[in-house]
Amino acid sequence: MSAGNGRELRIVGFLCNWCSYGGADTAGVSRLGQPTDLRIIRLPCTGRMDPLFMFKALLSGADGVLVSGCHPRDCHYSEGNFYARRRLELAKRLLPTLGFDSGRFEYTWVSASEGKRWQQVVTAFTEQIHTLGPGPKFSH
Amino acid sequence: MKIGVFVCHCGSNIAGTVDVAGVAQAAKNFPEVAFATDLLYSCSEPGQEAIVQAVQEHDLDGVVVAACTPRMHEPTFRRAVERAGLNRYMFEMANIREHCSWVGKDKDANTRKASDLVLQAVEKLRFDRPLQAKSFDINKRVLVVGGGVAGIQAALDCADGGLEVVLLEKTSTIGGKMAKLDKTFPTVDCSSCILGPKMVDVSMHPNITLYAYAELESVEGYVGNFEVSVKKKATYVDWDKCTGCGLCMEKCPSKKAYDAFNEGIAPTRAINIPFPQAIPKRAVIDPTYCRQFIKGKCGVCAKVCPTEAIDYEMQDSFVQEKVGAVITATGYDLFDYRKYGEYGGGRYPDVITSMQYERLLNASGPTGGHIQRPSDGREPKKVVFIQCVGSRDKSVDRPYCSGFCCMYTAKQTILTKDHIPDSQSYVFYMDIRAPGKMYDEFTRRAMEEYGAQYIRGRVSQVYPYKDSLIVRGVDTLLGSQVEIEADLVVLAVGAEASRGASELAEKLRISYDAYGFYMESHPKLRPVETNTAGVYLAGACQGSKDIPASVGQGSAAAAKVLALFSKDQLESDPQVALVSQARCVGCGKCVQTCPFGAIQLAEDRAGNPKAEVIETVCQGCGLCTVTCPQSAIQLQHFTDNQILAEVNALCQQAMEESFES
Amino acid sequence: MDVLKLDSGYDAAFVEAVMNESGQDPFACYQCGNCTAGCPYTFVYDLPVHQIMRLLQAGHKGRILQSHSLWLCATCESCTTRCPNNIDVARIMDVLRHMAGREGMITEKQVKQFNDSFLDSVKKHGRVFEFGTLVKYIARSGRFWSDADLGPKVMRKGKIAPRPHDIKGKDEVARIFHSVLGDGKK
Amino acid sequence: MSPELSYAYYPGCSGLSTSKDYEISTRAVCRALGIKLQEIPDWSCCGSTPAHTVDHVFSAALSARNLSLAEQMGSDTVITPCPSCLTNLKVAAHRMEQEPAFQQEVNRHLQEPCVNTVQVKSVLQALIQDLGPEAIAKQVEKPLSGLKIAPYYGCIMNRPPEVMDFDDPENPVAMDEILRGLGAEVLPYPLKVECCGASYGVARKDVVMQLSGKLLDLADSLGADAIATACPLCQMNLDLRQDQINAALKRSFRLPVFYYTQLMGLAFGLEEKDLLLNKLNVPAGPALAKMQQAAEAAAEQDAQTKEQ
Ligand SMILES: Cc1cc2nc3c(=O)[nH]c(=O)nc-3n(C[C@H](O)[C@H](O)[C@H](O)COP(=O)(O)OP(=O)(O)OC[C@H]3O[C@@H](n4cnc5c(N)ncnc54)[C@H](O)[C@@H]3O)c2cc1C
Ligand SMILES: Cc1cc2nc3c(=O)[nH]c(=O)nc-3n(C[C@H](O)[C@H](O)[C@H](O)COP(=O)(O)OP(=O)(O)OC[C@H]3O[C@@H](n4cnc5c(N)ncnc54)[C@H](O)[C@@H]3O)c2cc1C
Ligand code: SF4
Ligand code: SF4
Ligand code: SF4
Ligand code: SF4
Ligand code: SF4
Ligand code: SF4
Ligand code: SF4
Ligand code: SF4
Repeated sequence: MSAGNGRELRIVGFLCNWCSYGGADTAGVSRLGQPTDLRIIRLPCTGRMDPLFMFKALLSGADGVLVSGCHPRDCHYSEGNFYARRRLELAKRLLPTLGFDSGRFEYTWVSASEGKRWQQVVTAFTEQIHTLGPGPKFSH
Repeated sequence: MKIGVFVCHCGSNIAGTVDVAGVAQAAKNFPEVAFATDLLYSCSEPGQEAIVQAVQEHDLDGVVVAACTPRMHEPTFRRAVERAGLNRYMFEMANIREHCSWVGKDKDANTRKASDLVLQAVEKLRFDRPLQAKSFDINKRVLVVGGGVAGIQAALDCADGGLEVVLLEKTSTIGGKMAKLDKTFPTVDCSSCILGPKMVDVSMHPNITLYAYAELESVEGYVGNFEVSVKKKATYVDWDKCTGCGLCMEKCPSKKAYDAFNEGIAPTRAINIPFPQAIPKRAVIDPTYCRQFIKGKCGVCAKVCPTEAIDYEMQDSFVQEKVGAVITATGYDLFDYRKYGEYGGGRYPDVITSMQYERLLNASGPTGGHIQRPSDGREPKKVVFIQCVGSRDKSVDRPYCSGFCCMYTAKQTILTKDHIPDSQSYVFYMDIRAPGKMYDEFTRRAMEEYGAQYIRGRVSQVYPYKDSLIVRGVDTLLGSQVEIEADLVVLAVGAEASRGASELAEKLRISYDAYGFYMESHPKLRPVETNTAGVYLAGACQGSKDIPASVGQGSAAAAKVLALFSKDQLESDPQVALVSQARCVGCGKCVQTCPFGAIQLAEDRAGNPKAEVIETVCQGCGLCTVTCPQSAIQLQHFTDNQILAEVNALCQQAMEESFES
Repeated sequence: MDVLKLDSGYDAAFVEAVMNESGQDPFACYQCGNCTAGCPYTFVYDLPVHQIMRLLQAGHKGRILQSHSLWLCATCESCTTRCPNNIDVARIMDVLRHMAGREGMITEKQVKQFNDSFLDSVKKHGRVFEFGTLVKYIARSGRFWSDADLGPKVMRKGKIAPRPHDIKGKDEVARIFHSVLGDGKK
Repeated sequence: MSPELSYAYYPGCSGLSTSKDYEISTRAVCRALGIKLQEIPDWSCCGSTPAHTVDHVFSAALSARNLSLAEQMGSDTVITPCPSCLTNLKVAAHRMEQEPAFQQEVNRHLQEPCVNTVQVKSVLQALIQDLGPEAIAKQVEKPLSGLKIAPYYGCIMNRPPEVMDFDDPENPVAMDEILRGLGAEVLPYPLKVECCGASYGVARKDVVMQLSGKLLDLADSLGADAIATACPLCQMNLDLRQDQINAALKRSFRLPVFYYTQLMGLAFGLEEKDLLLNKLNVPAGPALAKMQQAAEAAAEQDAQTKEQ
């Protein structure tokens, strides 16, 4: 069911349409089994990834957030992933001050052909989140 | 809003590991869902019909299909909802196949996940707005960059199809590598005999404007409306006057200029026409060797030129061209053979590249087609060919196979035997890659009929000893070290990305791989398109390939352009950024961020600066949306509200579960 | 030659140990043979080095550790320098030799005896005493000294020091021997 | 004059006996060039090939003891003339840098832990990179004009390039440059980095006969008067064993094999006690005489052209 024993945790993925979403598709087409915790939101580009989305997800009850885009230089929009990286690096550093372990968030590169890599990324990240356990929950 | 949800079985592809009916049942409780059902094959004709009917019967405003990846059937279903009378953007897909049924085995977990994904799509759909594509006029002219065989083919096909073509070539003649070759595999017909007529066609074609000795300076605009600036490099010869008579070349006293066309096998003159069949056949002065430029005196060519074409004062000049599409056909370059110190390329004169060997074989080459050793002019009797030089070698960062060198090596052994009947060729190879039509038969002929000795293994060292070159390698089939005392060593150098390829890619906003070869849109299904609309690929710039494949791709790229230009107007993708005039404070941050120059600052009626998106230029990346401090600029169909709604949908569920347990 | 059993003969623990100790991935080898082509010692090897690499991929410990080649490799680094897949082949050879030594499979006794004599001298004096090494080697190998012709040349020219140079820290050096290698020889 | 160059110096065991001539001439040349060599006090053997043949931690520990001593001297660079020592010191330093766990393991066996801060270079590298070929050429008093030399570097001075990080691994040129500066004619010797047979002279003499024989043959075929080398083991195989090689291969080579430092000393006009040319097995006399003749002939030619 999930990577750890016991309950599934909630992981939200933000993937760029051109590379990583395609990579996740490739993994699917190749039937590369993965833990079921992850739910994917499709973005045109990781450059569209507002750090706010990550904070919002974690504050609303997600236990982990994974962002994945094109490899550097491969960006369909030429430089969107550079912007994304800069922004998200900063955001990651902010996490502890908000009470989240910075391991709850990762940013990675997977191209459309890298189905195997996607499987590894998902598996490793899910394991990482299960090691950290459920995130802090704030009821509104 | 009334939303309809359709959950696909995909036969057993989804239904095998997801309770499809259960998901449809759950969807009935999602906000604003008025109708939900499951379908056996949604994309099939009956499936689509069921969707259209449901929309009309239940008066739906939007549709969610939970099925495969949107990268596959989103366009299909958008057309279907359009047929049902809805705007095509009032549609969302939930990917419950690639991201769910195919990667998880636990049916319960998959079913929960699928229904989460459906909820996520429903929540996003609630914020969808109808979007209208804009039509815009296009300029039915095409720019072809690179005049090798691929570019020539593309230019001729486009021109024959009635398009105006601008052909750009950076050297002073078109023809590319093929013009240098002697014969071509697998038929061993003369390269210039088949290429020459095509080159002449280019020069005669009324629809083709050729800029040789020119480069692309800059590109603005977008599909249908590119504006390019072409740099015409100074040739120091007025090409309108030059007749290509060659008198200047004959009389030029500077005789040690580097001859790029002949791969440096022999020197040429400072003023030069690369070869007799050059198109255009015009002279160019190389200022690094010309005495007029180095010493400030000579002027011989100016004196002898019957048409007074020489102009030492000439400067680079620029011309602007408007085109609607671009085909890149910039080909490849050869691996630098000096990088393998153990082979001594560049140090030992009788260790040469395969392309240099083509020039030695070529009847119009510097030796008139006589194979002569560069060191002493002697005719070699034992020729050793080493394959995979600068290919399939991680240590020089070239892990890929160049694809054509096995074949041209076989060709060169055949030609060697033809030229020197009492010669013996030896080929060191790791594998023989000859997958084309009549290709393997060809390499077999080299061995069986022409007696080429093929040795399975790599060469570790080449060094001169007395009058020969000792080639020490291995025969892995024998498990033994082997040595040959050779007269000439030919390195089958691999292909690498053309120098300057990445700069050109950046100007055209197309991507390139880790080695600088251009990326196609899809490796199998869109091999000549790029991810930038209106830019196409032909020939070896996309990856090493031989002549038949290059020509095939040249024609394919031309067909794509002709299809693009078959309409008078194009529709823009309306998933673009939109500025809220009320919120924008005109700070200009978005203008700086947009990688495509799609935003400009204009003034509103009150004279306040406001951002304005040029819809046809915007590519929909969303960078600006994240940058804007006012949240004033929103990427349509991917607005902040929509993405946050998706986040909420996914987390809400988790929150509820966590409080339940 | 025996039939190699590719399935049952594969010794996974051995392959893993080689990978760990050498830090190299033998599966990156595509059998081009460049290592063998350049190896100056191929002519005295019983197994050319690319075949050792192949046997390693096949996990055949026995054939590898019994090979004479391991003891004849001079660590000249030709293979490492020229391998197109960036494999440090010389290091793999070194590691295989360590393993063979540990398992007592020493196929070139003289080489091993020479090395041991050398190290004994270092252990004793802190620096190698060449003359002593030679004497010891001859005694150990029980071999007539094939270099007898060199003796007079070397002696006459005073090219070999007749006495060892003991250093102050020789005990410290000896401790390195004991503490890394233990009392027995690896 | 550039600021004085000063290094921690690791002579290596063979410098005390079989390659005393290398050792003495290296010191003499450095003295002449104003390079200060501070011998590492109480240095110990690097373990050479036999040590890394047994165990890598062991080999690295033997080297690291010396690196640690150099650190204690406060030096930032160690230089050594011997390529075998160089390799051991550099491999140890390289691996400790790459693998902290390895460094810890090595240090467990040392009295004074090695922090791994000193850089290791060959004397050759220091001469060419820190001093520069011009400064060396300036020191020349008796140019070696007319002497045709095959420069031979040995197999491990520049390989593998990731570790040795100096000069070209297939076609090194540092020694060529120095020799050319001395006025000698440097032949394009293609087997510069081919192995000579290393330390197998004793245990497997046949190997050295073949490998060193090939090196001599190539030098001879190029018309070399002499071979220049930078390695004690190479020098011994090519020089001391030259008669054995002649007997084994039925050849009659008479090629003197100099240390490049001896040739530098010669050109600098240093005395025999600093060069120890008498230690060569194949006498240098004939080659040097030939050089002398060539020089005289050239001088005569020169005088004649001036007269005309
Ligand atoms: C030794 C050798 C022998 C070969 N023999 C054969 C054979 O027998 N049969 C066969 O099928 N294939 C053979 N090939 C392969 C053949 O050369 C290629 O398949 C073919 O040349 C590819 O054509 P192309 O037009 O894509 O590239 P190219 O021939 O490389 O042409 C590219 C053109 O673009 C120009 N250009 C590059 N950059 C720019 C720029 N930025 N702006 C403007 N212009 C630019 C170049 O100057 C050149 O004219 C051989 C290759 C080699 C190396
Ligand atoms: C086991 C196997 C695995 C493969 N895997 C891959 C892979 O992973 N990747 C890859 O790139 N390629 C792969 N291929 C190759 C791939 O199948 C072909 O490249 C591809 O199918 C060729 O497409 P096609 O349209 O030219 O021919 P086909 O797929 O053969 O289609 C021809 C069509 O024409 C129809 N037809 C035939 N004659 C007539 C007629 N007289 N009138 C009307 N219709 C007719 C046939 O019924 C058929 O529908 C594989 C091939 C095999 C055998
Ligand atoms: S819509 Fe997609 S999931 Fe459904 S049947 Fe078609 S391919 Fe399969
Ligand atoms: S520049 Fe003048 S001389 Fe030269 S080819 Fe042209 S016309 Fe002839
Ligand atoms: S001016 Fe230059 S190009 Fe013209 S003839 Fe003189 S050297 Fe040649
Ligand atoms: S085509 Fe042949 S020679 Fe060229 S890289 Fe591929 S395998 Fe090597
Ligand atoms: S979405 Fe991207 S391309 Fe469009 S305006 Fe914004 S930054 Fe520019
Ligand atoms: S960043 Fe936002 S506020 Fe600034 S100009 Fe652009 S749209 Fe207006
Ligand atoms: S050189 Fe490298 S890749 Fe080639 S056979 Fe040897 S180990 Fe394998
Ligand atoms: S290191 Fe050993 S195996 Fe490698 S080439 Fe040298 S002697 Fe041969």
